[in-house]
Amino acid sequence: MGLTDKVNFPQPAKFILNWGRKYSLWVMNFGLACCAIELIAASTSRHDFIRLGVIPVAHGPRQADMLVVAGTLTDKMAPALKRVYEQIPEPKYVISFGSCSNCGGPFWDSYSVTKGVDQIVPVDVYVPGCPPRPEALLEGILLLQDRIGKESLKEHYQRREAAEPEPAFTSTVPIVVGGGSINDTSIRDE
Amino acid sequence: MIFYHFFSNPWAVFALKLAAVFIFFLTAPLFLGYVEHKGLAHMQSRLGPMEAGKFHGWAQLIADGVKFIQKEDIVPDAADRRIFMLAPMIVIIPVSLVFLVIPFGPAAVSCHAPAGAGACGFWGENFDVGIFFVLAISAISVIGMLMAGWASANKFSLIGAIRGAAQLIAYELPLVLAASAVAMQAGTLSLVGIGDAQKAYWFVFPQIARFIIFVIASLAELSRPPFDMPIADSEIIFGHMTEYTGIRFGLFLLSEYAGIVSLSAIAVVLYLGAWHGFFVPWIPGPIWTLAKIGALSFLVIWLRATYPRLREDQLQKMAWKYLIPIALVNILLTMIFKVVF
Amino acid sequence: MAMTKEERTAKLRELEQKIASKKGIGALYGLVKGMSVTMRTMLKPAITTQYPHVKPDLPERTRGVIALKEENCTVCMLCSRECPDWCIYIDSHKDVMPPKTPGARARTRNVLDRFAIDYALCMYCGICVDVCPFDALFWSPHFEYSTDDLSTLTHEMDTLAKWMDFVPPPPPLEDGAEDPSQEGAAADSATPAAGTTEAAETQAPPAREERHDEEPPQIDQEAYDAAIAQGKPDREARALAKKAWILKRRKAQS
Amino acid sequence: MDPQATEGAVVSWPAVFVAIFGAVAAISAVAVVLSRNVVHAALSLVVVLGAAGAIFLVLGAEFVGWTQILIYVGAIVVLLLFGLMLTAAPIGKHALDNQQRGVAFITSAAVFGVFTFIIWRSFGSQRIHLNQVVRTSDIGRSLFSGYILPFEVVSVLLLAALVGAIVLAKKD
Repeated sequence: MGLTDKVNFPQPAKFILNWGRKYSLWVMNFGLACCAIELIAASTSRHDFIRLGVIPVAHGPRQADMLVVAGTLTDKMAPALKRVYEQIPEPKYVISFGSCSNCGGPFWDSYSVTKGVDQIVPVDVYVPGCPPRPEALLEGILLLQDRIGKESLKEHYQRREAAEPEPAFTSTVPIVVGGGSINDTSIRDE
Repeated sequence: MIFYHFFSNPWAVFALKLAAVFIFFLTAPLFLGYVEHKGLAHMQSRLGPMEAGKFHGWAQLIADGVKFIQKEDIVPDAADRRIFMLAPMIVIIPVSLVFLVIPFGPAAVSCHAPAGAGACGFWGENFDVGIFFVLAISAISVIGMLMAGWASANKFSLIGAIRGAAQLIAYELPLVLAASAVAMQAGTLSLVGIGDAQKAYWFVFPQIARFIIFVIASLAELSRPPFDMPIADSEIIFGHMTEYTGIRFGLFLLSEYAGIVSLSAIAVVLYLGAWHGFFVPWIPGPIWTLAKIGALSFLVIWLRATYPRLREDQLQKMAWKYLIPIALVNILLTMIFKVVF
Repeated sequence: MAMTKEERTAKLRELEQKIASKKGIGALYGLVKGMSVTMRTMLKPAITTQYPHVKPDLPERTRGVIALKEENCTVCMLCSRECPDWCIYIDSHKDVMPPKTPGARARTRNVLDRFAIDYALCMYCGICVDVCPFDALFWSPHFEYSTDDLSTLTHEMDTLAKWMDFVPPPPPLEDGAEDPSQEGAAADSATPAAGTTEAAETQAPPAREERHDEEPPQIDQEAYDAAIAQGKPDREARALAKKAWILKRRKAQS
Repeated sequence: MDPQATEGAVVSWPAVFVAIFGAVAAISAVAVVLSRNVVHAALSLVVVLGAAGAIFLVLGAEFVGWTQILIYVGAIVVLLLFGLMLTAAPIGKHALDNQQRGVAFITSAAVFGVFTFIIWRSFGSQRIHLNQVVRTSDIGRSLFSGYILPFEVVSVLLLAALVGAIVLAKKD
């Protein structure tokens, strides 16, 4: 942050900066349902995504670089997701893992399920499957790494800024969940 | 001749030593971090980093560092801004100062420095009270920890800081007692002197208890598993580091690994015969020291892979009920031996 | 007298139990054993598979993606209607074809225009594959189609058809299963392939087709007479007699 | 510190450093009193004690200097902060004032006066020879010969404190 969001670095510096981000993706594990099991499986001995530089389970959102939303996001849980996302420092990436988080999946007609996490947070990679195999997550991570390797941070921030008013939870559209507004800040204090 | 003049200038030598110590301070923790990644992975039947830097992921921690400098620097709204930003420095500076006094080898045979024979050798600085320096300076880190925990305005941070302080208060005592028993046996407080005194036998052999006490207390001071309650990531989300992002968090991590290296080095100097080797005396002293530091650091990683976290009350009980009495008895025994023989 | 390996391990286990149950030593033993376990694991080779470099060896029936064999599809819409997620989109039109014989009515045929599956929504239940009456849909283990754009997860006919390449050949049948190419003619097959299959066939319950070919139940005269004697109407007596005949035959067969 | 410094120079380097650290200690000491936040006050105390330790180091008393840091910074202030954070250490601007400035001023002025007087009286005429390295063994020898009585008295005091702590802790 600081310089990186304002300046377009020349090629060698940009390559090194991108390389660092590419191979150091600390994961904030947002496991919500059955997909979380596959996500955990991807971090265990058999698939072991530390190989790719994805350090599993960052201690908290403040140290994370990547948010993997795995499972059914309900409207009740949506504010928590939004909050975790906001706590992650930029530059941050989101992987939507599985049909439910992609767009509701089997719960496409449910009254309580958020139809896609991209309504709440900007998503960088969608991994299809119900649930996807651990390898599918690895493939999604490879896609993300490929994108990080090519991207320019300045453009990343510009795109993020442009996309920022897009999510539903701005003050103009109060979505009522569980008897209260998502933007209700009173939940923040205890 | 120019080299002779260069090395006879004490300031030039000191600057050179400082640079060497600084490089060691920056590289050793990175190397240890990589070894921890790989060691933990293989102890869990995994491979660990493989892609960063292509060859077995050797550049994983460099990638982490490059990433840390790009991350957004968040200071929470409710935080005490100045203290929050100062805390990582307070933690890392004492740790880096400890590296200054680690002796890696014996004093040079021919020494031309005007400051005297004590000035040249494989160490940054030879203090007369080296061991006291180490113990005093490493105790300062906990102030940084308390500052970080309190200033973050986060309950997890505060709990972590309080746990850390409680742990330090409990384990500083056995640590100092175990170390002072060695100082008594060697008859000097200088780390170089203690290293020299182990020419005949390593100090670990007469009383292995104090070595074990020292290692346990060091683990507790470093908040390493199985004594990582202050940073327990599964309960209090990394304790005092909860709110730290980017390079500040990186500094905390660096200080943790630098702490492992430095305390391992001190343990090697105090107990494991410093630069004195066995069987193969032609291997130079500094390599012996490095090898022993590596072995002890690996033990720290090994313990992390093996044991679960203790409970807070078990930790306190262990310090006050077992370690301190044993350390006191040990001092008494050392004293008796010193007087009798 | 050397002990067998089992005996030796049992003895060691017993000794271990003895040590572990001691109060002070037991704890120490536990600590040391823990260290030895991690060290031994470290010295063994890791079990990790290196995905991007080594492709996973997936079972044939892995539900990775659904492929479409376009020429088999008759646009019956069964899959689309049965899909719990409504994630299959089918468009078609009717093609009018000239009659086969002059003067006959013109024939119509459904032509598939669009067949798309929204994999963002799909729950991979496989109902579409099951209900397809013409074997147009197949499971394929292919899973590498994550994307950065949600709309591209709706895959059209051409992609679905391409995925047919990933569909593995059907797994070999189990022992004793009927040869699908000779369906219906199993009873006539002159020479069974091997003795084992023969044995399996004789033990297996009769196939459904065979049961259909059995002679129709007849009326058991004794039972009929008994029912009439009890004063039951003719209809009921015939039914009871048929039931009795079937029971008798079953008894004779077993 | 500096091998070039010689006795007899008008202003020697150690004197400069003593002055600097003394000023740091004094300013921080004022900050301890004036701070409205308990934790800030405690952290200023760290600076005071650290500067005092540094003065010892400059004057060649290495052992005393590091002991000062080990005991006061590493243990006492940590304990103080620990106690503060366990009880009441609010983050933010909470005014901490006990409205007894007059009494406090008189007390501290009296303490300052007494200490200055005593120290000046006892050591005012002495000169420190910085060329002599203060060896740890010398400190030990003088502690156990010349100052044995105060040493033992302090030990008894600490023992009393220890016993008191145990009694308090066991009371529940």
